Amino acid sequence: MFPQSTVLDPLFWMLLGAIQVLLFAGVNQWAKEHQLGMNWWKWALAGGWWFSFVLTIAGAFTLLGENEGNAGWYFLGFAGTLLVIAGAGLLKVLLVLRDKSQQLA
Amino acid sequence: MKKKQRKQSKQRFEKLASVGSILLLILAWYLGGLRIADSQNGLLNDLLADGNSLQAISAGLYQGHSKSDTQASEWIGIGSGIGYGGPMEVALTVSHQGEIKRVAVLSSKDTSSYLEKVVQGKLLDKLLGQNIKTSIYVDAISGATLSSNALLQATNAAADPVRKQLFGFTLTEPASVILNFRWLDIVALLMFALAVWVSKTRHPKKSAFNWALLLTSMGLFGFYSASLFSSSTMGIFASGAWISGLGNYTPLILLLLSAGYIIAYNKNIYCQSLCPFGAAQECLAKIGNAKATTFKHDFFIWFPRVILLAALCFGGYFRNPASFSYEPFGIMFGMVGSLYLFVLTVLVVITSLLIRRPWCRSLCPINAMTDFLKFNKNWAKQISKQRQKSRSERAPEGTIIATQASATNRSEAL
Amino acid sequence: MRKRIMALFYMLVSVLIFLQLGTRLKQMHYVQASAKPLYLVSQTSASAATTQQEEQAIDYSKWSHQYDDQQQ
Amino acid sequence: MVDKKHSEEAAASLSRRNFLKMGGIAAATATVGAAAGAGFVAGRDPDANVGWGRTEAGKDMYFNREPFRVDKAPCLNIAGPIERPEWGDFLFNRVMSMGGSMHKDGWKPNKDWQQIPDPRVREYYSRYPERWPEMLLSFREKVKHDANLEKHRDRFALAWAYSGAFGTGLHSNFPPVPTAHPDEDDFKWVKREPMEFQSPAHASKLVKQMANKFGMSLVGVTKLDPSFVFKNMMRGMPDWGEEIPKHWKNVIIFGVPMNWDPMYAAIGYSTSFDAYYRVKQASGLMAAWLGELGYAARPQFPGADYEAMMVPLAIQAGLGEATRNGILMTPEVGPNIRLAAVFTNLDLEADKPVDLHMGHFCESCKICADSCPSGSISKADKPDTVVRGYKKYGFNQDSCWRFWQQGPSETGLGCRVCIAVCPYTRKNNWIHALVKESDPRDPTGLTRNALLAMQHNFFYYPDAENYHAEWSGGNFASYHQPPEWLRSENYLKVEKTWEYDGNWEGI
Repeated sequence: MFPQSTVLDPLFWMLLGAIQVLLFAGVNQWAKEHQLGMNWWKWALAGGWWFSFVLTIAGAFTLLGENEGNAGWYFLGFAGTLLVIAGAGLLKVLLVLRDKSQQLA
Repeated sequence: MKKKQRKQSKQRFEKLASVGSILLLILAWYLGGLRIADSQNGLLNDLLADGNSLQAISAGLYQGHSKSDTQASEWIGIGSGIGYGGPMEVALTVSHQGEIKRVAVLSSKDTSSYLEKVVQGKLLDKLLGQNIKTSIYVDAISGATLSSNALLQATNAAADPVRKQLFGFTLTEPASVILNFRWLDIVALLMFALAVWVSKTRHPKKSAFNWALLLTSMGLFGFYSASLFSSSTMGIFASGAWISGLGNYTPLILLLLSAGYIIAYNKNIYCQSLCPFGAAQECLAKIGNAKATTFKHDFFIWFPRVILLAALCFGGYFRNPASFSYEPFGIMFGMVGSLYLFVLTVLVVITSLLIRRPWCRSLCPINAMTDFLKFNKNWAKQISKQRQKSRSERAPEGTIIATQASATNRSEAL
Repeated sequence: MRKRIMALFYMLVSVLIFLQLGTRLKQMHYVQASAKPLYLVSQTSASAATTQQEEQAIDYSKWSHQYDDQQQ
Repeated sequence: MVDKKHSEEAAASLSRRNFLKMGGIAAATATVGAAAGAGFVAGRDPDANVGWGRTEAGKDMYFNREPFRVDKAPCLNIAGPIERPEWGDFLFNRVMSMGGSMHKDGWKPNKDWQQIPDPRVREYYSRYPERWPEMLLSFREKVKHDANLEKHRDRFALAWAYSGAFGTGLHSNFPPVPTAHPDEDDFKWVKREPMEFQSPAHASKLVKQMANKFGMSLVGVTKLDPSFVFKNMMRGMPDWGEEIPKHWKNVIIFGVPMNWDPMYAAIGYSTSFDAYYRVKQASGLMAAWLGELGYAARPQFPGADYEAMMVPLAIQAGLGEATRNGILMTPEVGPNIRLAAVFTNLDLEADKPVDLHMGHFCESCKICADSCPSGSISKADKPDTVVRGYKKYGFNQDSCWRFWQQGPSETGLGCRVCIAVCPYTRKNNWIHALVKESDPRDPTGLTRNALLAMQHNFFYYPDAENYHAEWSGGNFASYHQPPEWLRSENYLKVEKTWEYDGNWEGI
């Protein structure tokens, strides 16, 4: 976030890393409450989705920063929508699996 | 009693609105007519090398005389081809040896984003330099084949009068309208029949069939060919541009079948089991298990009608209904359209994860068309019943309220 | 909650539709007012050939020295 | 008592759970905000300006070419008898000779190219007669350009000053233009016996580091291939046959990109002089450095001081590949590179060419051909002409030159639109680094097609006609709008009467 500064830049990335842990803790708590029965591949999918979502936003704004205004918004609109749909799909899968496991138990 | 009276006044208001909208459309069409008449030859002198004077020879042929040498330095031919929305007019400047010097698109009925895609694909530039002795061919721009073919057809048609003048032969016979039909039109009839069956049957698996129909329609009429109908198809139908042929008949066929069914059985099955965009929203609703929500207030019923009326009037006035389409269909199934439509489509897609069929429940023009047709049908039935009653009493005294063109007149505007 | 989302959606969509129809109206009006063909393309080399006649009017020596020592 | 403790624990765990959930949401929004901010700043970061912000030897700015070394450059495919380039093939030779005959003998050019006084120029137009009308038109349009130039001084004053500064620097006499026979002139800085290097590999390794020290971003070494040396053309010698001096054994070829922001704002705000000046200085310093170590050196530098063609030598040195618009394309900076070289008799270990599938990209891209304001770049799907034995895309020098002079700047002549719009011309930030690493490694061409789909649909390109000057039917459009420091309305007392047409940040 502060490309030329030798102090703020590392601090920023460390802070960003730290709040990812807080984010994980929050999501973990939320998942427990909804009994989603999270296992490794579900976490991998959720993490992958979150990573590509953040990557898309960063990419779109990098294009904007490079004065490619048109490309930035179109990229955000296109890739962003696909990701939102994928996210909703992932949530649906988690919920369906939870209901199925509850019926069995 | 008061309730009955309020219902009476509401009915009168709707009658007034229905007749008013038709008159407004005819007025817009008339004003458009005035505009067309004076702008024809103004366009042509842009085609001449500066300093030449224009002299009309025959219907589609002009001669450019340059001041210096008396012998004509350039010929200008005008011709038209059939595009998505109707005829597209092109003018060519051809040198004495038959080489194309200048190409100009005079008017077009296609959606401007498609025509823009053809021009950006440099199709016009490839025409330059070709000689009209042989029939001119350039490969179409992918993603806008209809407009490309229309342009090519128009160029050959425009070259014909010049060919006749310079070389004494013509190449293009009038393109028969039939060859624009394609297998998709037959599939449209088939799918519609299936939709009728699905809506009538009591079969236990009815919703599964409906889903299957929706998905195939989304695939076929949506992503594969983007040939679903919209307000511009209504405009094309109302303006009669389709009489001289259309590049792609599928949207028109779907429109006529749906409208016919609404009038016959008062039921709109297109939205329920055929509309590709509706299908897309249904799938998204399934993913986000969205629930429906609607607004009851009258404003939300009349607002889409006003927008449809405005779009059709603009289309009529500028004789180009295709360029006033405001639906997200073009972006969703072909990534063609302006930035606003792109943002609109993104909005509709994301909202349809939370709310079921947001576009259908808010501003889709097809609802407005359905209400218009149903209302007029009931009104016509009411009038014919009154006439029978009065005739049976042998003293016909009820005058018919402002005569409607006819109940079956499907010019949509309310 | 869904009602509020639908209200927001409705407002945004109608604004976008007005913008779309508005720009299209402006564009069509401009095209119609300018009375020019929608698109016009002409052969550039044609202009190269046709402008040869006025060649003699140019006084070359006046600025050709630039080429002479141009370190381009 | 016990349930009171239970309820306290329950209350505590409830608040903990709420805190985590709230914290999670806050963290998510903060991450999205940070991603947007970091992304935007990464796009803006001057360190991404390869060769201009970051130190020229910045480590991670370089593309690792080793996995892609090949023995023979794919883009130099021989399809006919190889000939060396003629004196007349060099555009500036032709223009200077015609300028001279116009100026000294009052010659008036007309439609018939047979009447060109200089036989060597006539020989070129005998091979390309269709290009003569374009050259003729260039004289006419030069007059129109000079007549209209001053009217736009308010708008382009800062751009002219920037390019004029580097232009004046470029016309300084370092390194001096050779004035004597190469056997003598190339040894003018040699003072003592040559120092022995441990091995050619050592020499190559050091030479490349020295090039970086002299300010060059990319450097390569190759054998001098005689088929790229001009015939009967030798600076300092009025007439010269086809002989190539014996001491011209190896080529040290290097380049630096033009400053990114003005380059993206081609035509009016860009100039080649900033890069020309730096590579010319570096060639002089390299020549002096070789002289100090006792080796001959023949610097080749921009403007028009060459004895050989730079692009093919750079391809053989593995700097990059050939493109549709005929200049060198490098993975780090795309075609935004200006080259200079030094011929020397120092034994060096040559680098091998690279194969980065850039040819495939050019085949389906065509953005430069569509954007070219003078339509000089071929739009064929595959290289469509054979020039002196090599199969390449056809390129009309003369129509390019005609428009080359229409730039609204007095000193910064030239167009550079094809460089600005090329998808490879990308600065060094994380998105483009990701793409540059993945595209050559993907045999299926999937990344390439996805990139091209995005390039063609998402990016805004002004129409080719709009790049023209206002007096010839355009509106001074540019791929990007000019940077803040070149906008005269920000610094000078001028009244802004113009609009910018080009990409901007869109916020």
